[in-house]
Amino acid sequence: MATTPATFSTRPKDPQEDLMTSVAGEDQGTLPELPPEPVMEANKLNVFYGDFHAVHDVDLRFGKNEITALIGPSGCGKSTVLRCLNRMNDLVAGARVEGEVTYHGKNIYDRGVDPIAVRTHIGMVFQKPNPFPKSIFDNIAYGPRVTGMKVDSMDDLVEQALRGAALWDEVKDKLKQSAYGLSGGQQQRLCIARTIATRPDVILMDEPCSALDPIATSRIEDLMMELRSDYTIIIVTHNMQQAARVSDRTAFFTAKADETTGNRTGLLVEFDRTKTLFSNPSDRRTEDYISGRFG
Amino acid sequence: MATTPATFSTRPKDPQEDLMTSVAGEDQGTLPELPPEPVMEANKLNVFYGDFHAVHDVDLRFGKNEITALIGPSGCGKSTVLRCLNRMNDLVAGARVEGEVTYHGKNIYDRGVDPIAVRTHIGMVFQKPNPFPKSIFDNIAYGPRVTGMKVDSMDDLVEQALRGAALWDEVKDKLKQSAYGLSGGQQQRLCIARTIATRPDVILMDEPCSALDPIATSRIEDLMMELRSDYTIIIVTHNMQQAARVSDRTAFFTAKADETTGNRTGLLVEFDRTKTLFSNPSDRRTEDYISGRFG
Amino acid sequence: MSVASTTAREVTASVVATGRSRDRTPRSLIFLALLWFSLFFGVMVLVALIVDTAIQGAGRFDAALITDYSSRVRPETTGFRAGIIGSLWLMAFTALMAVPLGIAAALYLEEFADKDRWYNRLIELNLQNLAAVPSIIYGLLAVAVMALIGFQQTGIVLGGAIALALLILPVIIITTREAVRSVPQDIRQGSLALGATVWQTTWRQTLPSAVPGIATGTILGLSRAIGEAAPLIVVGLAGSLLFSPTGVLSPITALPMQIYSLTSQSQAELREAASAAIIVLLVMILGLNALAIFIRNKFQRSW
Amino acid sequence: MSSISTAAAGSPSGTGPSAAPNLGGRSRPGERVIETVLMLSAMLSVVITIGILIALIEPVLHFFGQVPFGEFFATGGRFAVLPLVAGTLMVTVIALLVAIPLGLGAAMYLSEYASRRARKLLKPTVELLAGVPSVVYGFFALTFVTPTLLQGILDLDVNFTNALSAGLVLGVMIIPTIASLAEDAMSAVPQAMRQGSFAMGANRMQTTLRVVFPAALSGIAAAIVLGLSRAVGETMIVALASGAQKNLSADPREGMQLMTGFIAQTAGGENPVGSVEYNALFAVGLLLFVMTLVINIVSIALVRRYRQVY
Amino acid sequence: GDDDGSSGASGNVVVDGSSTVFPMSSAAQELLNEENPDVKVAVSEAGTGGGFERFCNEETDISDASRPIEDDEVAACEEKGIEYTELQVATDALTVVVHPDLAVDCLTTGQLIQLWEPGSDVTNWNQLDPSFPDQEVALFGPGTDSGTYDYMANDVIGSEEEATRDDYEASEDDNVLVQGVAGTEGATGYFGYTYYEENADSLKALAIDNGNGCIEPSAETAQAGEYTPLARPLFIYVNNAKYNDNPAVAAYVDFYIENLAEIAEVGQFIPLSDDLYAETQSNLEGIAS
Ligand SMILES: Nc1ncnc2c1ncn2[C@@H]1O[C@H](COP(=O)(O)OP(=O)(O)OP(=O)(O)O)[C@@H](O)[C@H]1O
Ligand SMILES: Nc1ncnc2c1ncn2[C@@H]1O[C@H](COP(=O)(O)OP(=O)(O)OP(=O)(O)O)[C@@H](O)[C@H]1O
Ligand SMILES: [Mg+2]
Ligand SMILES: [Mg+2]
Ligand SMILES: O=P([O-])([O-])[O-]
Repeated sequence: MATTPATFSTRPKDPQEDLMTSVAGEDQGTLPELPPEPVMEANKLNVFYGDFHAVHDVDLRFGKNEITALIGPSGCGKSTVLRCLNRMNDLVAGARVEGEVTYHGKNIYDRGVDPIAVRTHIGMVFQKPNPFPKSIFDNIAYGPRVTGMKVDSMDDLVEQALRGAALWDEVKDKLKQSAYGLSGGQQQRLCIARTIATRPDVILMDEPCSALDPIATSRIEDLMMELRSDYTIIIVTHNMQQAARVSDRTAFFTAKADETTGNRTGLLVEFDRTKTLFSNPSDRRTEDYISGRFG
Repeated sequence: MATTPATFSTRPKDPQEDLMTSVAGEDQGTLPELPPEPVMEANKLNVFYGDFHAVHDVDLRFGKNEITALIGPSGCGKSTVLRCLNRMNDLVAGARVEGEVTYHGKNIYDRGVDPIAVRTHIGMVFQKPNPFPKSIFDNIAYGPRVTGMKVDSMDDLVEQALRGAALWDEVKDKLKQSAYGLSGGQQQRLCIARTIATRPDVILMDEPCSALDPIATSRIEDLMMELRSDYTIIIVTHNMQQAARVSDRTAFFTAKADETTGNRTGLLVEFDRTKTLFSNPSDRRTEDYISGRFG
Repeated sequence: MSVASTTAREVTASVVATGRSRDRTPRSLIFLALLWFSLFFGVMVLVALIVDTAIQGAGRFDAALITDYSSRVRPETTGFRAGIIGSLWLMAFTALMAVPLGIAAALYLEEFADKDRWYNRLIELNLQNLAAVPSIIYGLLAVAVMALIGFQQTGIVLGGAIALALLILPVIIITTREAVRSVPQDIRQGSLALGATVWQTTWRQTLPSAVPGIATGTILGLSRAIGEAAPLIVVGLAGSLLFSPTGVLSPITALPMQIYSLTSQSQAELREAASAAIIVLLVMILGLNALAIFIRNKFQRSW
Repeated sequence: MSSISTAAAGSPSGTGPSAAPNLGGRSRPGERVIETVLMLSAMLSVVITIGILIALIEPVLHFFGQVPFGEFFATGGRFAVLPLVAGTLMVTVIALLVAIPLGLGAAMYLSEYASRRARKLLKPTVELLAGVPSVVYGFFALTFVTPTLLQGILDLDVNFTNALSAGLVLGVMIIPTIASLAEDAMSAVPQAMRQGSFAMGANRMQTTLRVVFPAALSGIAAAIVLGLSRAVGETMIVALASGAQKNLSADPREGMQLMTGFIAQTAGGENPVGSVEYNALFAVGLLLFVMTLVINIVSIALVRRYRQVY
Repeated sequence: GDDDGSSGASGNVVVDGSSTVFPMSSAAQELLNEENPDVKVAVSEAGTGGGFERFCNEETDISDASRPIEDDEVAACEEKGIEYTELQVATDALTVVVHPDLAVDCLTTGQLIQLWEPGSDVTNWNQLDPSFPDQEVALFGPGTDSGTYDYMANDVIGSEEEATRDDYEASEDDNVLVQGVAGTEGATGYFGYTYYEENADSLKALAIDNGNGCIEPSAETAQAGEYTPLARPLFIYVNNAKYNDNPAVAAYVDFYIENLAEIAEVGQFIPLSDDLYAETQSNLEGIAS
């Protein structure tokens, strides 16, 4: 590995750039430097778990109909930031959020904002699959039911959602069976289907593909591209190729150890158009990280 | 997605081959077609969950000091096969194993074989991190303690294992704290450290890196390469690049649906030297799968 | 792909800031009110009961109540020393017998037994059924057990403890099983994969994780045992003793027996003393529960 | 990087066994002994049951030698058991109607709504109810529930001893059994399950009722069966509050004796041991045993069927 | 009974049996304990039937009884070769009480039987006597398995079924009956004398006319044998062998009989008349030989 950063820089960048042009590249060239019409914004976001300062001063803008990837080493606070965006951190005992997160200009941490309403608009897919101990059908139908969505045919909606998550063919004959009979990958795709079914405005994904095989991953990636025309997507991923393939913009985080306590606080290093960030990172740490991938 | 397989085949294979030569390639050229001195073998392995036939007639040989990767789409039975190799399937209610799995020539499913002894020689790292609800230190010390390993200094052993899993620097000041305070990635590395600490002969890994960031992943991959000189490693992975980078041999599985019942039974499609399998797959399904990766 | 048809919602800022939380819809509020009521109903009854009893026993909260033996000659200063000490002895020996046995049985059923075997299912069924056997029957059974192990004299510490241990064994087993069952499978697999035996896994991983649940079950069981009179009467425990036990073969009495006996007496002084003694019994139960809370908080985990 | 190579160098290298290690042969006598001991402990419950059956069956045979079946399973007469059975069912049903909603409501509040600190305080308070000796409840029924609550506040025309107050108080007594065990079951539902639900925009009520509750159903059912069992087997409350006179009636405002009340009365009473009257105790006891057995068989089958594994 | 035999004795004594007699036996225990704490007495109250079971199984030394031993029990004791002596220790006067406002003061034995006999159709006081008020009867009584019930059924009513009527409110706890009668207009019930005595302000005791005019229940009338048929004897049964072999048992029994009047008073029963006391003393002397 000691030799690889060097190796990397000499390697042709073609496949990656090829990917970008072929998939996410359509408007990459014309993409403004910052999202002009941000659906969500984080301003001076700080998160604490008890005394532990997990995330420090994060500023981000998430553009409408864009896919934003959050990348960075393990423990740098990506999941933490993501959970702040739909107030899931409210449910973590001891977690405290400072700063503001706006959604269509409205700070979702204001008084008078209903976190539940926030979550119906900002859906989430988790790192570990967490299907409900119900049938596959009921897992999908759950969201529409609890949010009181008006649905013509629940069967159709379930089918659409499952097709969307590339799971329909595998489960169509066992919709009434428990979701726990599925493999890890199938379970995660079910969770994605479940989120799609509630038709949110923004979808947060915390390493949604980390348990998926390449075929399913690429279906999900395709799906994200399709959804992008209607939805705003924010994805945490460890897979830089994935970030490069699907996202319009990428935010790179890292963790900085406090010299005295040794606590590692997460911070945002660089936030830019994906193409720029990968091809021409402005920060040394970003470059090291990206090149380290191919050690 | 409809367009991507075509795109792939036109793309240069260089980076991948480059990887192989640089990392696992040292003896790839001289690798015999089948492992000459198999540490483990699976012969006509069939696994059932109740009535469901999950894995059909798998034959595999795992070479000494080699890394073997099991790849294939979600639900094809990779984890199931892996669990058979150290009799973890004994613990799954309703699971039934037919055929034989030998370890140094001895069928581990024979009467008189102690599954616990099997597991002390064949360690395992799981897909989802599963640290014990104990301190970090105790998590590592647990294996040596229960197997009655003679240990000069438990502190040293814990430190070694944590360094090996690239976790030492992050946790060295909080060894006495609960492992549940760690991030997902840190937890998984802890589980790897825990397995290393018991010094097994064979290490089974079920997508050990799916929750790790690239830097940690590559440390783990380096570690695997180092361990390879003493240990036999069998890894399930979704990340084909990872398989290509680290493994000497690769087994590709897929699932075939029964026409009448729709049950998807897993089977082994191709088992070969990694280089051969990736560069020159003999089965159409393997080729489709590998190329689909870059859809 | 068909998903294209699933269009996003039309969104404006006002949607999330309607000022009305979906946790505050009328239905949710009614639901919450019902839950509150459920919880405080029990608490209210308890308070009513304690206050009612305390008022009836108001004249007898004095030292003699716990330091003196019972007296009919001086009913206004009768005490419950023998019953209090007897109940403490009984609890100690009951726990000593029932807790290890109960935990052992529960661990066997959850961690070792093949649940599909008919005999293990039989044990399971049998356990639930035992919980429903009237306590007095356990008294009869304890008498038989005492005869079987060769004790002529039944009204002693051992006999009472056997009756109570038999009585609470099913409760302890059932609750311990639930506690053990809720320990995630991941933990067991992790341990077994390191070459731990089933017992090592059980002892070092499952059991410690299940401690809060086991403590709850044990305390529930002991709280029940400490208030039981009927089986002890059948076992022949004394209603009146003027000395304290010195060993497992000493004659013994128990607080609830004394209470039960006195509540049906004609003299108002004795009934007043019984009411005060009920408060003493409740304090003892409170002590047990405090112990349970301590254990639960010390070991509670979430995963 | 360097740290890793150091670690590897100092690590077990070279200790990886090369020859076939011994996989069998390793006897673990300790393990066997422990398993056997544990198994014997589990078997003890069966021994207890057999003991109970032996203790019951001999006197029952004597009993039926002297009293024909028809006279036992009759609605009236000295040895009639049906009034006792009816009384037991009546009081138990009333108790469950009180305890299931209140117990589960309390459990849901404690597990899903209460803050950590509130739960630490409230749960033991509720559990305290289980420890109150049943004699105390019996008197509470007699001296408070019947005169003050039923006759006074609710202005019901109830008898001095009546099934209603016995059932109500019995219900209160088993609330903690149900609440505490159901709470344990619900708190054991993984947090990820709740997060999934909240992330879909479900509110707390929906999460509680639709995700946590069904996921914990097996534990909840066990809690209810345990509560039911305790209600059926409870003696003192019913003996005091429900009266000591057989009475076949569908009116809960009347007093009626229950099976356990009958057993307690006979065991503590006047009749010579071995007499027909005394042996009737065992016949009723055996019948109660059979009845609870049936309840349990049915409930176990139901739990098994609807259990959700996670 | 030797006066000096008791003072130096030590050892254990086990007493079980009737809950009715329990207050007396524990009063004896307490008074003896003040003089000689080395005699350790355990008094239980499993009921007369349960007491005899243990007594005839040699588990106890003394059995309290609210009725004489029955044939089955005699047989059981004989089988074990247990010889025993019956000692009457007090008299209880079953008392028929009514709600204090009820304008009835005396019942004849016949009226009492008419009211309580099995199948009785009396539901209004004026059915017993037209001069009684037009008031519905509410009946309270002990459960079928108590000594008091048996005494009423067998010795007062003398019914063939050995039962009373069964449409009354029953309780094992006499305090419950007290509350029931005191709180229900037109109510009547029966129980031990002491429960009336303690609640005389909220209950009214009826006099009973057994052909010799209305007799009020009281210590005097019961001792004098005038309060019939409702006065019943209470006993202790002593295991002869234990009495002779165990000085503690002898000490306890001797003390019990010697101080019987005081003990009966503490236990709130009616002490024996001089004749009956003399009989008990001579029975006690019979044990030793
Ligand atoms: N509930 C919690 N309580 C305390 N500390 C926490 C909690 N959750 C996370 N942390 C800490 O906060 C830091 C950031 O965690 P987070 O899970 O956001 O990282 P991440 O970037 O998502 O890592 P990974 O890639 O491994 O998932 C870590 O140091 C972690 O230990
Ligand atoms: N305990 C079980 N009971 C019943 N069926 C099971 C069980 N475990 C796995 N299966 C089924 O067996 C098949 C193979 O599962 P397995 O977990 O081995 O797949 P996998 O290749 O590891 O998938 P993934 O990549 O998603 O982890 C799947 O169809 C799965 O639904
Ligand atoms: Mg994360
Ligand atoms: Mg798998
Ligand atoms: O307890 P008794 O036998 O006197 O009813």
